[in-house]
Amino acid sequence: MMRASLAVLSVLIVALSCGWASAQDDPVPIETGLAPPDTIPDILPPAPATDLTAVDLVDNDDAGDKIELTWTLSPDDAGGMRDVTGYYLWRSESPDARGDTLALVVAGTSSFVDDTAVPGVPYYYAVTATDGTSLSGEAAFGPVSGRRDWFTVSRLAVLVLAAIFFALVLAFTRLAEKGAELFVRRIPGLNAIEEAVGRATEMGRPVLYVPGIGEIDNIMTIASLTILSHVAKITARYETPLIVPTARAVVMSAAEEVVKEAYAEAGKPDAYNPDNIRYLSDAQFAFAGAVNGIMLRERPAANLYLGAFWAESLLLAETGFEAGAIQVAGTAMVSQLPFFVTACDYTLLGEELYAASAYLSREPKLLGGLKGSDWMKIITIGLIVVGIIMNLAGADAFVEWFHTN
Amino acid sequence: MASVTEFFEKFLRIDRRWIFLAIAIAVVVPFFLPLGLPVVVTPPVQRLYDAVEELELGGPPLLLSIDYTPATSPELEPMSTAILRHVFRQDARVIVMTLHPAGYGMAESAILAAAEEEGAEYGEDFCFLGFQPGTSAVILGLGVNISNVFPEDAYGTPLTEIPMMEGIRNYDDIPLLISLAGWSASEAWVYYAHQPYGQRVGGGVTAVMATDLYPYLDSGQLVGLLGGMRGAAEYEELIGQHGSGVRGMDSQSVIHLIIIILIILGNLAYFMTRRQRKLAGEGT
Amino acid sequence: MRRRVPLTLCFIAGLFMAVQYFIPHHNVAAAYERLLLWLQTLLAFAFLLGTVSLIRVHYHKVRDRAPDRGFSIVMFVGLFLMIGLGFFHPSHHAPGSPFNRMFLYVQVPIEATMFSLLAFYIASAAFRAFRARTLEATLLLVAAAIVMLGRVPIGDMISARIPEATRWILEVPNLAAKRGIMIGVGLGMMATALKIMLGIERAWMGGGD
Amino acid sequence: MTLTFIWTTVGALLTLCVYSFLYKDNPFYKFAEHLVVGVSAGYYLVIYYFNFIDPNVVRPVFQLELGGEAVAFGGTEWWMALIPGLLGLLLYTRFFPKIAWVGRWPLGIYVGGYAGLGISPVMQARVIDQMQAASSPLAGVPDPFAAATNAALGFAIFVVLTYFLLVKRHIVARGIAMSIGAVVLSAVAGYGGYVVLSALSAQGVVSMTNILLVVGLLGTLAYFFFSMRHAGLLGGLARIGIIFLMVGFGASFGYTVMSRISLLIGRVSFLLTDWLHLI
Repeated sequence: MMRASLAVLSVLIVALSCGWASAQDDPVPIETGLAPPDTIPDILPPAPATDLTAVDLVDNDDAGDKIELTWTLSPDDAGGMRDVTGYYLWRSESPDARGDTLALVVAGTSSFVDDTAVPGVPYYYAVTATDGTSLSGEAAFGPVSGRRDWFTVSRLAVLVLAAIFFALVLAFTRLAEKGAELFVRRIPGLNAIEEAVGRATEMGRPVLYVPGIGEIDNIMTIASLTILSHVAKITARYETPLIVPTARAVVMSAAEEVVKEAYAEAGKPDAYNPDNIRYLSDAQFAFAGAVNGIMLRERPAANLYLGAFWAESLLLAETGFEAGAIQVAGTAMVSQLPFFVTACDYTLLGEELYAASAYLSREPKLLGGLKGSDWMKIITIGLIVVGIIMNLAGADAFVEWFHTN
Repeated sequence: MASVTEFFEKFLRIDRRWIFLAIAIAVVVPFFLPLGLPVVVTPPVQRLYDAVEELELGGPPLLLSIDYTPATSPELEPMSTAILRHVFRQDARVIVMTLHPAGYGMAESAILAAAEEEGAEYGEDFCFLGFQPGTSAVILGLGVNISNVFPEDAYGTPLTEIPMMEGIRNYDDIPLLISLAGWSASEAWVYYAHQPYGQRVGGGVTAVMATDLYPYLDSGQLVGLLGGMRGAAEYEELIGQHGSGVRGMDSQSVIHLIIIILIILGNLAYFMTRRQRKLAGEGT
Repeated sequence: MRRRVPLTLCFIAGLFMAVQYFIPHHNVAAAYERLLLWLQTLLAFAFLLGTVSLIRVHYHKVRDRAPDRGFSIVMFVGLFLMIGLGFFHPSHHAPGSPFNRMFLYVQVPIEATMFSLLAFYIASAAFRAFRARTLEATLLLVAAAIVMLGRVPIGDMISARIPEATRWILEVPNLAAKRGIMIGVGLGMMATALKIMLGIERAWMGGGD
Repeated sequence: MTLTFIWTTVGALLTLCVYSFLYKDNPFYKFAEHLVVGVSAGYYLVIYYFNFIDPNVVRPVFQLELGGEAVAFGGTEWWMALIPGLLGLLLYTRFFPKIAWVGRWPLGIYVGGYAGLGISPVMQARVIDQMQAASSPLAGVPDPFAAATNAALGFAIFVVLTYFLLVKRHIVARGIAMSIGAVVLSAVAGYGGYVVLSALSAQGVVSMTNILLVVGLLGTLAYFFFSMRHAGLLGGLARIGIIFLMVGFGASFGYTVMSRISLLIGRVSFLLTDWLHLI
């Protein structure tokens, strides 16, 4: 079964890659014939530029004074007689007269921004090629006027996707508030945490819970406190000591509240020991050193590191490993994950930390964000797949639509 | 067999200060006995170098944001030195600024050293705008008007009186921007300068952050990327003047090798002792 | 007054900043420019709050005769020395001034050295903690070993394939994984911003009423 | 010369104070630690004042001159600089418990403003542009041969690992026989992949890389999808995601080692070269 599906998969991949390869073949530009050497006396005016268009330019600070001109180069510019030296641009307020010279741009230029337009005034533009002695015929365009715009159309994709995403987040938050059952799968890391606490109980040794060194307004710290409440309920039930070292005074008082409440809820308010919730130091290394001291002296059997960690993650996980404790970690600091993954028995990766806290607390604001992000991921996957298929079919308009700036 | 296990068990419990000592020796020795290992240039560095190479003599300037702090300076200072040397050597111009208060001192010492060495002149070839707080607000503000954010340079001279700032209004007049940072500043430049204003952004970051930025490199949101001391060494190789980046590569090679050996030994010892314990039926 | 006003201000400032991204109109851009400067000013004042807190904490330690109050005095000496040199020394903070040298020869060495301590710990951790216990950890270690060799010149000398493999790891599996994380984290950031604007997430207000 | 030497010596001694922590925590380390807290706070305060508060708040409000003329900074009227300045001062009410709530007003503007600023650029940089890059073909590959072998090998490893992860969870438990099997399998698969790929054009290699990128991205996204149980197709994708995640973390690990060592090299270079002039 497995083998068959693998075979099918590889055939599919090869087929797809062939398709992709053919979709990628760029058209080879055809080499045009070279112009005759420039020895004939230049008496003829160059061929004119064509297809002049002028549009109101929308930039980030749109005062309605910018109009962007684009044109197709004269055939004698880089081809034909190769004698175009530049282009004259003209601006007039009436269709009948050529008006004033706006600018002279060098050969090879095919666009220009007129930033001296008066908003609301209709202008007529013209372009003529020159070889230094004579002017070509003109290409004209108009009327066009500058406007102070109220919307950047090129950013529509951002607006649409952001709106969909926010609608999802708010809808799920509302649903959760109304008490709807929103499914969140159980995070395997939670089992690992419970096992670790159980093991500590069996061995009659304490549990160490480090909520990171982030401030109280860090979402990782907030998520960690939710999980702390869950852990505290279990330790209260088994009357296993729970040590919580903190690096921020405010986090310490929040942790005190959380643990005390959990012990009361578990019906063991007397088992709560305020001396075990400790403020150690604000300084990163001093904090890590002090936690390591706790690990070596009080020999906790389970070390849980959940929250925001920086470089101290390595110092903690290494000492804990050496002390032989079961370790479970979880953080959304991507740069610290490698150390936790290698040195701990189980690690909650990135968003899993938030998911675990939403799963435990069932709090509407956490659930709403989580479910909204989940469905947005599905939309993203869908768009990527559609984008690839469109690309294979040679239609890049779909992907281009998302091209902003 | 038992004695082998015993040996490994003892070996595993070795005081870690012996390892510290080994590392200290490994980093010092190559300073006295340089190996002179060659440095091969990788594409992300080449692309940044090429982008700087495109700057024109006396043309629109490079905006170099020196956002690193003392804590990461050994990795990033070689980058700023190499880039500044490169810019001055091709007689291009550079505006230096910082988004971190500690970057002020780092930027100043880097730019003064490079300018003295290459004979660049303040106000003509380079200027130092100093520090402004607010990261995203600063980056966005520069897109509107530089002199709104920095009314004067670091030394109190109004921007209007600095010759090289003439005609430089916002990102439209800056062909390339490079941020050197050991924190999320490089990403902030992508969000707030590249996305809304289409500014070309290049980055130099600590090796810790480099791997996380590869998606921006692939999508073209970053022009090029220097990752850690190795990135600096490659840039030094490209400008043909070796500095502390290339010099550090010898020690770096030796220590990496030692660490890999340590990982292998550690795992070997671990599996040997574990198997022994298993045979003795002590644990799982 | 105590909760509604700040929440309303938060909503208005957030909404304006979010919406202006789509409105190029000159007048909106001007207001936006102004608000950016306001945010910067608030940030500068908020940053200096930290200094005041620092002074309070250490002042209490000295006043309460805490056992390690000597170190608090060291902190004060450093702080006031810098303030004195920065504000009152004739050359202020020009290059080569004592203020500048304090930065280059006191702050820089200590901060840089503190982080370099990790080089030792990472080596010891490599030996003592990094074990191929699970398939996941094994994959991680193998990829790490290849990258470590591939990013130093000695890797080239062992085999030219090593730097190539490193490049492949960085540009294919690493890129794919980091892109996935980037999208997920990005959505999380946006959801948090929305919740802050709408007052659903109000941890920033702290406790009390 | 001598003055510089004295300063360098100060820096070197402080460096050694910090390194003494490697032996154990001690008063020398604590001295350096507290000193740097004070010095850096003082440094930041001075820099903040002279770079921002002085030119943007103090001078506009008090109408002090700038470069010889009373210029409005960036068109700032004095009262326009006064309002944010006063709001900033309100932040300090937090030190007076009775009126601490006033401090939430400026905080509201600050927190809300920064939250609003981030939304669209983050959507664009982290979601839309990444999505677009993921669905667009890669640019040309410079060395098709090297790329072919790498891609083939990578693909083989990927297939083998997926097989073991999906079918046989515990590779270590099966012992050496299984490892040899895995090596042989990956070699065979690698060679097979290589033969297939060399039959294709260089573009085929690019496509293969592309497919790996897309599969990896979808896998990672699937791993972080919480609304369904990880079973069936989703479970398979998530398992693939884990492989990519672990290789990605491995790359970060290797780079992080490099980063920390660089800092050590920098400090040793300071001690040996700048201070002792030994090299």
